[in-house]
Amino acid sequence: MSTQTDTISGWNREQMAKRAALDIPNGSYVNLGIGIPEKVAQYVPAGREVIYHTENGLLGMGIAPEPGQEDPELINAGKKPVTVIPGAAYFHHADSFAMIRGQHIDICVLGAMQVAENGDLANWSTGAPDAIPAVGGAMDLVAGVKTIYVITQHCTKSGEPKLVDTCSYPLTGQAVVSRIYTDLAVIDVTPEGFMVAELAPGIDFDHVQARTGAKLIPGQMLASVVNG
Amino acid sequence: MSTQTDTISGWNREQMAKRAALDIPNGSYVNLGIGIPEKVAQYVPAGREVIYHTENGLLGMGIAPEPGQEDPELINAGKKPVTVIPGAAYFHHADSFAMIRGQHIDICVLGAMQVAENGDLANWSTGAPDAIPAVGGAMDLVAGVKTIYVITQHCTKSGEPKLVDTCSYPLTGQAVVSRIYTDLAVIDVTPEGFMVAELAPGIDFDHVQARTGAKLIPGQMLASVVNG
Amino acid sequence: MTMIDKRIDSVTAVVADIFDGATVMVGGFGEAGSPIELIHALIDSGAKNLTVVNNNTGSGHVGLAALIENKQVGKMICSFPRTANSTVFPDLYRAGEIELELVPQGTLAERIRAGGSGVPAFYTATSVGTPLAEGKELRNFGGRDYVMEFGLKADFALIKCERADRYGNLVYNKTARNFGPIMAMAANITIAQTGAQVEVGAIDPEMVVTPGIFVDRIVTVAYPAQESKLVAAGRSYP
Amino acid sequence: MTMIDKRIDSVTAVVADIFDGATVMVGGFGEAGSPIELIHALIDSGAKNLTVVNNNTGSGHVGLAALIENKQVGKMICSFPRTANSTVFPDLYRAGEIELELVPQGTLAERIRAGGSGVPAFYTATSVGTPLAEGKELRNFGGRDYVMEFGLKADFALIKCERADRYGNLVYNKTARNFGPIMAMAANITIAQTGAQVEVGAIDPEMVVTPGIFVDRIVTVAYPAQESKLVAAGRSYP
Repeated sequence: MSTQTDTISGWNREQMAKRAALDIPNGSYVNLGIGIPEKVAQYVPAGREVIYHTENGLLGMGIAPEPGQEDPELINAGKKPVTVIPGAAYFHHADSFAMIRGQHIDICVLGAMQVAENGDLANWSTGAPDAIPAVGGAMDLVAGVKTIYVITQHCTKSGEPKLVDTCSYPLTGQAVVSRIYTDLAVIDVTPEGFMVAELAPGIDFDHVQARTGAKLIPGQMLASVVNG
Repeated sequence: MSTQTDTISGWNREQMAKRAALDIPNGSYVNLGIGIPEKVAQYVPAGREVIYHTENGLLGMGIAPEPGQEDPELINAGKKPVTVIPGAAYFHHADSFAMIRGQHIDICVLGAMQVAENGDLANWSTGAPDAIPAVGGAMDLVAGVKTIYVITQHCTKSGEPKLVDTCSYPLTGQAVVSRIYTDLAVIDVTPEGFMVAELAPGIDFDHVQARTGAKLIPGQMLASVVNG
Repeated sequence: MTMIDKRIDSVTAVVADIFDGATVMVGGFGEAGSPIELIHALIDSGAKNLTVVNNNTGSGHVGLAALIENKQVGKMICSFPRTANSTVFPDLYRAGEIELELVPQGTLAERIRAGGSGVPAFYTATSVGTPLAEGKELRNFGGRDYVMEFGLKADFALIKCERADRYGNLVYNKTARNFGPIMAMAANITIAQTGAQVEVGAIDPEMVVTPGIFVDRIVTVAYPAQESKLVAAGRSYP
Repeated sequence: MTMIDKRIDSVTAVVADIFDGATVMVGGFGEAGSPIELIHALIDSGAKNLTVVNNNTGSGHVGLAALIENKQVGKMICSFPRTANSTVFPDLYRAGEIELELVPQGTLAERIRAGGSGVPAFYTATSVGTPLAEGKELRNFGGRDYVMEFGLKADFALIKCERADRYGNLVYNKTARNFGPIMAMAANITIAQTGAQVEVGAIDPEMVVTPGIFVDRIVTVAYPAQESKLVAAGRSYP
């Protein structure tokens, strides 16, 4: 995570997760992807009750077990040991994906390789000819969950923009992403394109635009600053 | 059941059920239709363990409860009170019909209005314009269960043949019936047409042929009698 | 803490927003699993021109039969609209006052399960070559013909269960389970009447039949009426 | 009385008729629910040119990874053939020695459930607009595009459960349930390794997850190996 962009300023991984967590309403059924998205659960504001789904077959996933308390038959979609909360339920894979594909899960937070300004998401393959293709449940999640949030560094390690006009990598789904949380900004996918809803402290609009592969639109809360 | 045919001779309802029961192998999963088919369970020969499915959501259906022991939430597909055997299982309607439609049930025994010589079955509607159409699970059963047996009087109350060259009533399924147990005979549906496998005591081949709306073929066990 | 709590106090309140013209799935196979108190509350509410999905059309003059008799149902989607002890549906059907979509029972169950699972259409061998396949698309897979059927969704589902917690986790009683779990999946708003409420955690996670994600509202009816007893007593509703 | 009894004494006998070229569904998501003793028995049996359906391709050099490494698998149907701790599948795949059908995880589960339920094909929104929909039939329902997917069946399923009775009624343990119930439906012969056998009637009919109709053979493995421990210890099979 030592990109040039990061060293200038912006949110770190924990702060990105914390910012995303603010947008998880009370009572939501939520599926969190592997990596930074997993951290969102730690930061959901106090006073909200959220139920976590893991697609291998559990609703009501709890926190990681204490060391020594791991059960190899109680794991999450990342194959890590988890616990269950009171009121949890186990079910088989078809029922679990019916929750996803039948639009019963409210929010899914995922990582991304690229997001296009129309909401296209690429997060499963670079399309490199020697790569072993592996997709897991990513395509089911983006096609089926009501709201898709992405948490990602704004640029790749080599400084390439991940928010682009058109994805060059193979898609996971078309026009599926609603909002993106990066180290630099919170950006909504709108019919007009990427709209910047918030900037990380110390980051200005032009700084983000310079690191984005598509035109950014200032959101309402930013408009006065940018235009005024 | 007071047809002219019946008064001559042949098997009665209990005997028809008993004859059909001989053909239920040990270890079968069986679904029995309403009416005479239900009686088959009483006559499965001792020493065979058979598991009964009722499509409203129970595998391991037992006998009728003692009077006063009825549970309105423990019923069969005919909406009559039943019991469960040890080792029974409850499940929802889609899972129950997956057992039927996915070809997991071995044998289904049904009643019939008409059976055609190619195995077509009509048992749900006369097609009368003022009738209230009602099909239940009959079409699922005949399309999905591996082997379909029919138990029926050989003729209607008015003496019309129920075994015919072509069904005049709306079909329940095409080419689905394997074997028919009537008051007069046991008849197999073969690629060549209806083949008489057994005759009821005192009934001869010509008697059955005269009451059947399609050509009958004597089966192997009868061939010596008929041809010789 | 704002807890998730799907419990509602009254059957009146729990069905209050069922609107005219809504599609309503009603659980139960015959009386087993029939949410009779919810149906009677729907009669009280007066919502009209409903499309109702149920395997049957009710018995006597209570429950679903009473809802139909009260002229609140414009269309029934069911597999078996006849019963020995009710002429409510047949009379209205012959009079042209109610529409019928007749669906084989297993196709009905599969369509409901598909509707709740993101499957807009599927193929089945059931009904091929029969009048119920007329006008439907046929397609051959592996040498056998199948008919295309559509997933079925609803605005509301009214179901009955044995126990429920505040998350909406449900368990059922014996063969009263029937359509409950799949209707809960297929409806936008699922309303369950439960014989008992239990604490969160009281239902073993291995035993939950309908996970709470499929349930929106719970109302307790500790001593539900038994439809067959009402019918035998000649009762009618309202 | 000739009782129904699906119990078989040894893992060797229970997989003995798995033939060259068979399609074999193997339960488990990672190590949870993986029937490792059945897989090892299949390695001992030597059946070749198998098509294996599993979500993954195994870990280390035991279980499914060992079956692949032993060149018994001609084709994998799975959603995620990469693991941090195994290069068995990637090496063979790059060498062109094993075929891969990559299927999104939910589509894989739905295809298996369809295969066991008499549904030859269905439509899903998953993968539309992606390389995994290429060459597949697209169809619009209600303004949205869906791709047609086929039901998936198998000659055999190897699954793992917690308890079983002689009828083949099964219950599972926690998230080890995953693919077991649907693979049991989709296979011609379903073989379950169980942690314990119980008397018929010992499993509450309300709690049965896989009814015995879907299960053909049961073998007890009271103390199954834990795949991750074998991998951590650097073990390989055979």
